[in-house]
Amino acid sequence: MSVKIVYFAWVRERIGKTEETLDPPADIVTVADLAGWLADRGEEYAYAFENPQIVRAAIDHEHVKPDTAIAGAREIAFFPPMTGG
Amino acid sequence: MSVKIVYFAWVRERIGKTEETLDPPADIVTVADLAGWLADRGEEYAYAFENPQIVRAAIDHEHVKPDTAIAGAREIAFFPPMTGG
Amino acid sequence: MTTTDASCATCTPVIRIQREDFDIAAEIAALSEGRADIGALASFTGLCRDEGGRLSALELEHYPGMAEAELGRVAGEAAQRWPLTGLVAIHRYGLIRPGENIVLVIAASSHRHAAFSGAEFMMDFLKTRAPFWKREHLVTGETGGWVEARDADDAAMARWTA
Amino acid sequence: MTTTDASCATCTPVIRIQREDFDIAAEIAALSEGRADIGALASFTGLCRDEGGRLSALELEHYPGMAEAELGRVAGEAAQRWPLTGLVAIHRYGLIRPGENIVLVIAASSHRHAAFSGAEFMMDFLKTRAPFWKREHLVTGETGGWVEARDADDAAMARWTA
Repeated sequence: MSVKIVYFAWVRERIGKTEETLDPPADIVTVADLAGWLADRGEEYAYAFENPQIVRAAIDHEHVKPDTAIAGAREIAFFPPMTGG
Repeated sequence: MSVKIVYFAWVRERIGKTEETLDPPADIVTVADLAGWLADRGEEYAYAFENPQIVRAAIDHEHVKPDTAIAGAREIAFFPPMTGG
Repeated sequence: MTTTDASCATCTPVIRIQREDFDIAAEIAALSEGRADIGALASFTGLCRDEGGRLSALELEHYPGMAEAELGRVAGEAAQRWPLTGLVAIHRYGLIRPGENIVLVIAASSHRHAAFSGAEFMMDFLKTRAPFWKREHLVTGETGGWVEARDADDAAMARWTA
Repeated sequence: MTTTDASCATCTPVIRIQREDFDIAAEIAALSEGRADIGALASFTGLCRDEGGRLSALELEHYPGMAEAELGRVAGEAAQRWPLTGLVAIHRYGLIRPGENIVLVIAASSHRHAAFSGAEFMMDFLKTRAPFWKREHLVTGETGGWVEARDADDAAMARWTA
């Protein structure tokens, strides 16, 4: 399954990309699985996900929890806790 | 003791005056005494003070309670509960 | 007319009682001009409603002198409760048509909770303590009755002292 | 960009994410133009502080698309909780200097408590849910760190569900 992944703020800076399209293996079922799989892709990813519980995720513009299934997602986002307002 | 008395809203309308200067007798000590003394001055005053507990008072631009002494007051006001804002 | 209150260390409350309309943008600009310490501005505007088409206007009577003094005291209390860096209270009097402004309160602070609380406190106290009275003018051309004080307003004020 | 929400029976929330500044008076005018059913308008403006002279600017990054969607959802929740007759949320992005506006929320209702609560609820939820991130630019010319999320903001949001 090919999916667009987007990064924001220091997650984006650490990974060094704003977005990429990846094809995670079939055993990557949840958002947490995906974060773990990404963390293994290299130093920059490991740095971005060094505290995986602090990184937030959204699927198709909606906040999701780590145990949410990624099946059917068009766009998955990873970002730090929000500091707008 | 001569004192200026001012009226607002329906208290003013019922009495038919915006202000007057009166000289209440020495046994009129509190705001409540003054309201009672005014109520005896005629029909229009009796009407204004028919529910004395609903009429509010101020001395020299500060809210006061019925048992407040009027000695030394320059201006005493009577008015209905406020409805601004 | 401007009243200052010594208890407000970092702000000078602006208190005005006026017949003319006010301009919220101008008041905010005056409050924040050249300052970089205000992170939060909460404002409240009270407007005249037509009450389902029944009213042609509200007539606002006030007690000159006491109205300014009372708003100044309420502003002083707000400034003692929260770390406000600016406070504005403007109340109109005279004939006010549906859709027109009646009252404006602005509270500034470095953080939003203080700004919101300061503005809401000002409104709750102003409603029950500031010497203003509303009379209804009806679309039929008659002058209606004086608006009665609402128990809900006393309750709103009481919660600040609970 | 304007998002409408079906749950808001009497108002169409105005949601905008923009680089340009906003004009609070114009937004209030657009909301209340030709209407006589709005008795209360509460607004909140969040501004950039210089943090005691340390900051030259805040840089606001956002997630295009999701920012609008999330603000629309928060507005829909506010409109379900209180009888709001108008709701505006505008959030800027890009480089914002001390003293400049960052965010504007306006909530209208026939009564003041709903207006205040609607505006404060919007701000509390927006702070913790809208996908915006602030980075500090220092007066020394350096780019400082990303602003960390405050526990106080989570607590502010949590009280609405307590």
